[in-house]
Amino acid sequence: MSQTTDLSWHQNVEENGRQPPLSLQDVHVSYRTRKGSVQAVRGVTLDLHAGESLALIGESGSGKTTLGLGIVRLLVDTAEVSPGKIIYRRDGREVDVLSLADGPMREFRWRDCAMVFQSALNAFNPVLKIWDQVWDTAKAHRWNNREEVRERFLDLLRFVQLDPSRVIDAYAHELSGGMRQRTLLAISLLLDPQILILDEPTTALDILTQRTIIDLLRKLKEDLHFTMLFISHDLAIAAELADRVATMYAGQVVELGPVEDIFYRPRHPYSLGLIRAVPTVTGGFEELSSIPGSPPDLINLPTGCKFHPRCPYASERCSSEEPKLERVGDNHFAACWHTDAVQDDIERNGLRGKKRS
Amino acid sequence: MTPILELRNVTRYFGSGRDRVTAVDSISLDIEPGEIVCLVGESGCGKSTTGRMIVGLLPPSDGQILYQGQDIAAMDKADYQQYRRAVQIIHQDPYASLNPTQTVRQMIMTPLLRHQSQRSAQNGSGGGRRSRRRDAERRAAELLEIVDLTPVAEFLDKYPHQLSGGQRQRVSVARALTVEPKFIVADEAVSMVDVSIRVSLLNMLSRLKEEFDVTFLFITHDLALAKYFAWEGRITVMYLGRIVEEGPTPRLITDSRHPYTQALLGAVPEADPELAKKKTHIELRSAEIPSLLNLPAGCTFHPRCPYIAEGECDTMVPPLERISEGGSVACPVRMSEPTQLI
Amino acid sequence: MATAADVANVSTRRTTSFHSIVSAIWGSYFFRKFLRALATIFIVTTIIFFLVRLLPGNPIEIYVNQLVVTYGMPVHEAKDQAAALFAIDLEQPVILQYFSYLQNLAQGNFGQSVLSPGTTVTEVILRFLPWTLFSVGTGLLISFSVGVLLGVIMAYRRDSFLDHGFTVVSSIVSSVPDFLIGLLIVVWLGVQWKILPIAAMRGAYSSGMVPGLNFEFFLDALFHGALPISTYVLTSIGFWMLSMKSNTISTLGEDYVTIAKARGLKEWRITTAYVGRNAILPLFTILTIRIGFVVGGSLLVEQIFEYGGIGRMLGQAINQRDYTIMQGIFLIITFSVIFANFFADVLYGWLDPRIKLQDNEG
Amino acid sequence: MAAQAIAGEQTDSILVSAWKGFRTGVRLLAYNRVGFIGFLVVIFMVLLSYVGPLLIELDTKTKIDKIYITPTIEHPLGTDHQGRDIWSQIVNGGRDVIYVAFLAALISTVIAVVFGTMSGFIGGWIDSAIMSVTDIILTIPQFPLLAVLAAFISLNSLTFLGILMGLLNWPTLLRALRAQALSLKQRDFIEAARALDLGVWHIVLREMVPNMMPYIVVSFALGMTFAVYQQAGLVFLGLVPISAGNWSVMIQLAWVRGAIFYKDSVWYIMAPIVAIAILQLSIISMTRSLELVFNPRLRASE
Repeated sequence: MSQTTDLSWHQNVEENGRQPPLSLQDVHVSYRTRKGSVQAVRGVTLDLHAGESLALIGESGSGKTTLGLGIVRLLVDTAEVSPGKIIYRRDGREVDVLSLADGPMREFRWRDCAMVFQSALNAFNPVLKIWDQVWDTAKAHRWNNREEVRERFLDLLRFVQLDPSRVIDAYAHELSGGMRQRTLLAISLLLDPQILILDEPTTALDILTQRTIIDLLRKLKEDLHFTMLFISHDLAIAAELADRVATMYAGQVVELGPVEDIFYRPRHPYSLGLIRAVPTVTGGFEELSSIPGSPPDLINLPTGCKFHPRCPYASERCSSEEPKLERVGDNHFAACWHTDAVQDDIERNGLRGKKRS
Repeated sequence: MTPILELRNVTRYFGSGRDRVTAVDSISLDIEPGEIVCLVGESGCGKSTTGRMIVGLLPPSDGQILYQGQDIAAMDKADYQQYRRAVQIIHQDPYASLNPTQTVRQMIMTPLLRHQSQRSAQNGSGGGRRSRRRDAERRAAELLEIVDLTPVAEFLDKYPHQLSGGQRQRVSVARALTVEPKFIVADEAVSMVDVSIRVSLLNMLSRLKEEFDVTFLFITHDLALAKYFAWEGRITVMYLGRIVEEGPTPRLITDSRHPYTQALLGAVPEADPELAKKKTHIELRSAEIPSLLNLPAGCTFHPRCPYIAEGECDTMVPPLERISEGGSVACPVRMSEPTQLI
Repeated sequence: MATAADVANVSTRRTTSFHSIVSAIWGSYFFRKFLRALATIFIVTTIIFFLVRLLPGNPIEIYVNQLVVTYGMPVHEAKDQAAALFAIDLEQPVILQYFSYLQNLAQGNFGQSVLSPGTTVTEVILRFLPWTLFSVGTGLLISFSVGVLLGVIMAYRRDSFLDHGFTVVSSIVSSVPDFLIGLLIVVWLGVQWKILPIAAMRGAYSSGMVPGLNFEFFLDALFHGALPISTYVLTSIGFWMLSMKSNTISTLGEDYVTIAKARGLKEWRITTAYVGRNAILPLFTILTIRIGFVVGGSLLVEQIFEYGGIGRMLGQAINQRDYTIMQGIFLIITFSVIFANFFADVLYGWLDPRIKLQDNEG
Repeated sequence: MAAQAIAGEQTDSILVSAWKGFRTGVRLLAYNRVGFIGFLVVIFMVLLSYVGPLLIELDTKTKIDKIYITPTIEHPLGTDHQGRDIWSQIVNGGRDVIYVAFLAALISTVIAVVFGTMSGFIGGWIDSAIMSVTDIILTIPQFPLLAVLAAFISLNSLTFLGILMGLLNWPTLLRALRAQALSLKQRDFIEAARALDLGVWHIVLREMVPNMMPYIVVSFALGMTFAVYQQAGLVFLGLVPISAGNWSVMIQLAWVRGAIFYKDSVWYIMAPIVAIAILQLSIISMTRSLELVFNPRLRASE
């Protein structure tokens, strides 16, 4: 596709290769509520490397969405991000996003770090045409050449396989859910951001629409080497699109590694539990099992390892001492006292459940 | 054996005049007692409307629904009541399906007491109000145990907002069981529940099928779930109000014939990186689903179908025809072509 | 692989039918609103006619009796006179009277004053209605725009001193009936503290002024209208403030506002085009209901300030039991409310691009 | 074993559970400070108007030497143009106001609840019919209508006045309640109740109405404030020939007799205005707490 080659204006992996464009250092986020402080994110340290796609997976309440919104500082007023640092690097300069003043923060958003949200259904101002919202975005970043912006946006719409004439002067309610999500994706590329955060980009879409979005994202990843952070509760999105995966549980990253390691050699019982709980379409019938219990109360977290009340390998140590992320392989880390037991389990019983034909 | 439930050319419209939408277009379906049938399709395909018509929450605009061989529209009051209770529904949204003003105890006891008194009135056996209440209490406790809400005493006096999504769905199931249903429509019953506990809900439902001889119609958009839940049953695929393919689950998953089914199967993201890379997808001619207000002529899938036979697909509504491998397909063009997904 | 051309092909076909549907509904939306307004006018007219004719103690009979008993007029003559006043023919059956009444109404003939025969109701209306429209309209306009503005500020400065202060003051002011606010103005500003020349402010304009389109007259009208207008503003502004505040707060929680922030838009643009515009939309439907309240309130408020509007005339007519004037003025007040509602509805349909479709669904 | 556990829970007698409910109610009432103060003031006003007259007799004696005196210990709010005690008039003048407002609000709320729920729940042509009538009545300015009606029919009984206002004031409330019923009807738990064949009465009374309670009580309170406004207005226009002491009548007399233009009469004119204002304000404030008390989620969580 010829029009895709000029989509990325300054994406140069070599140049930025040394240093990850985004580093989270011991990030904590808590919400004040009447019942107490909700500890949504507790000490996340992660690097997002240039040109890679990293998936944050976890269930509701694991803190993944809070973390995503925290990076662009769009959390509600009751949220507090501290302690911790969010370091952003571009062209050799380095800033802590959390300490940016309002003006620079506003510029950081979308130009450096754009975000595609889960609920594309409600992503657009219902009383403004799509084009007005695109033009708003460009103007806010001092890009005042109307013709240029329009040309660029038309290119992007073609890239996401939408009919530009149909979309550009439409109101959001005139577009289907899939079209809105693709439009939002097109707008997210408008300023050629260095980082793209995608929060549940395919949730609530139909399967065939999901597939077109996944294929588009794969094109962004493979052809254009966009640096992307996926946030999803859906393991399949990670399997389809990620280079690396971070599993989150109760506000912490409990396992981090290349996608094959996480899916075929998980070392954290929670990652293994998730894999064993999710069915695949292709292949024969496999016995599945779910993780017992329910996610923890974020106001009154369990002591020690937060997963121990639901963990089949839990020992006394787990209820008193909290494990840290430790290296369990090349670039593969897990926060568990019993990584060996997990490994044994997989060797003995196989990764997934029994097969039936 | 008479099917427990039979749909004959059931059609449902919404709206009128120019705004009329055909949500379900003349579908026929037989479900045998003890069977598990999955109704699969994307949003707007009419699967939920079908489910609600089966439960009697929505009358069909045309066609008949038969329960144990009897047309529900022609039933007398007693039969209709019996049918009404025999067919129950589990809703999708665990936050909307329970009344926030009632405790679990109230939600389960109300139908128990109401229908128990009617039963005993029929049998002529009375029993005091008190003993009836005690019976109902005992039954309520049993039901909660059946759906794994134990220890029971801990859950009885809880309000819905004090329960997790999974627990709420269990209460919904227990509530449906109060009337000893023969047939349960599970409308996306697990899709809003966390991934890690979905399977235990599904396993619980499968157990009900074994223990209580309940027949299931499982409505879902997720083919992987359908495959898991109905491996020994059947899958029926709907597209824009019509059934396009149905058959025994293993056949439908491994050897689907309708291009739409194939597109769906290929499109499902797989939670396995290698599988995800290897899998082939059918490329559709259009990514957009047509509007229900303005359905294409002929096969409704033809504007998107890569195998379109001009002059045929865009004029004739393809009939659902049996195939020797099991089930039936509504695509004369492709029905004899086996598929390979990997 | 779906090429752009295919997509375009499919979607243009959809677009044309889509547009034709939208335009058809666009047409019918106003048409239906207009029909509904007409129907309402018709029904209200009918109700009032039959109330006057059929209720026990119907005013026409009373009037006829009075003429016969007090002045010894022959029944026939008395009936003729009553018929002239009420602009109907009393010799006809009631249902035919009703039609001739409608016919007269359509020609602008509301009959004549019972107490001062010779003065037509239409004259009275034409003389006094403009002043009520002027004062009520100005009051509503000011309270709506200022209230909306303050509401947005309160939402943005939630829980600040300003927010609490405005909330307390506006709840107090809006819980006091409007005519009592008027009374308080007269008592305190006029009588106790003598800040305002209450007596000089009576009427719709100063005697000696010639009504006309000039600045001097406008200032004079404003001077006389100032007190009723202030009363309307005071009593309705709290409602707009609190509604706008809660709408703004809920709009601030919408995804598209979060996304507008994520796109790096300037705060001002978000506040006006994303938050403000969407938060104000539902208020237009409420406006249609509130117009009726304010116009109804003019009946009492105009008494207090002795303002020369239609409300005061209605009050007088009620007191003197001048039935034709009562009936005519009441109808006119209702008509103007219905017209204002229609206008507010149209405005809403024009401001909200979704309305054409929503109307279709609802 | 489980059954025993249940039986054990059943020991609460009706009295105990009523007491528990009452305690929960009070706690929720006190949750919102403004609302709670409003609630207390409403109670005070009701007591003042219904118990007060037993203690303080209405002063009807004309005392030429005591016209328009400022407050003293003997006359806490001063005296009127005939030297009668204003405080006694205030104490004795609330009963009618509250009675009529209560009656009117009761009638309009009942109409609104019954027809609003029906309209929303049944839908179809019944809904269209009810809503057409409602929309039409809503466009007629209610106070002028009431005034014109009052001029045609002479209103000489308070009860009749209350009923008339009740019959006219329901449209706004009905609309709000219908919207509630509509959204509730589509909730899955109502469908589940239908599937369980629990009957229409059970569904409306046990499933829907408890969820609508916050709106119903707020509607009732707002209905009372409408009615207070309207009756004060009608009395002010001289359309309700009620002579007994009544806050609205006090205002009307002050107006008709020109008392408001006397510098000395400020206590006389202010007392009933303030009384009405306090009543309105406290009713409106009280709704904040009532909303909480009847909010199913908050109530249930206690």
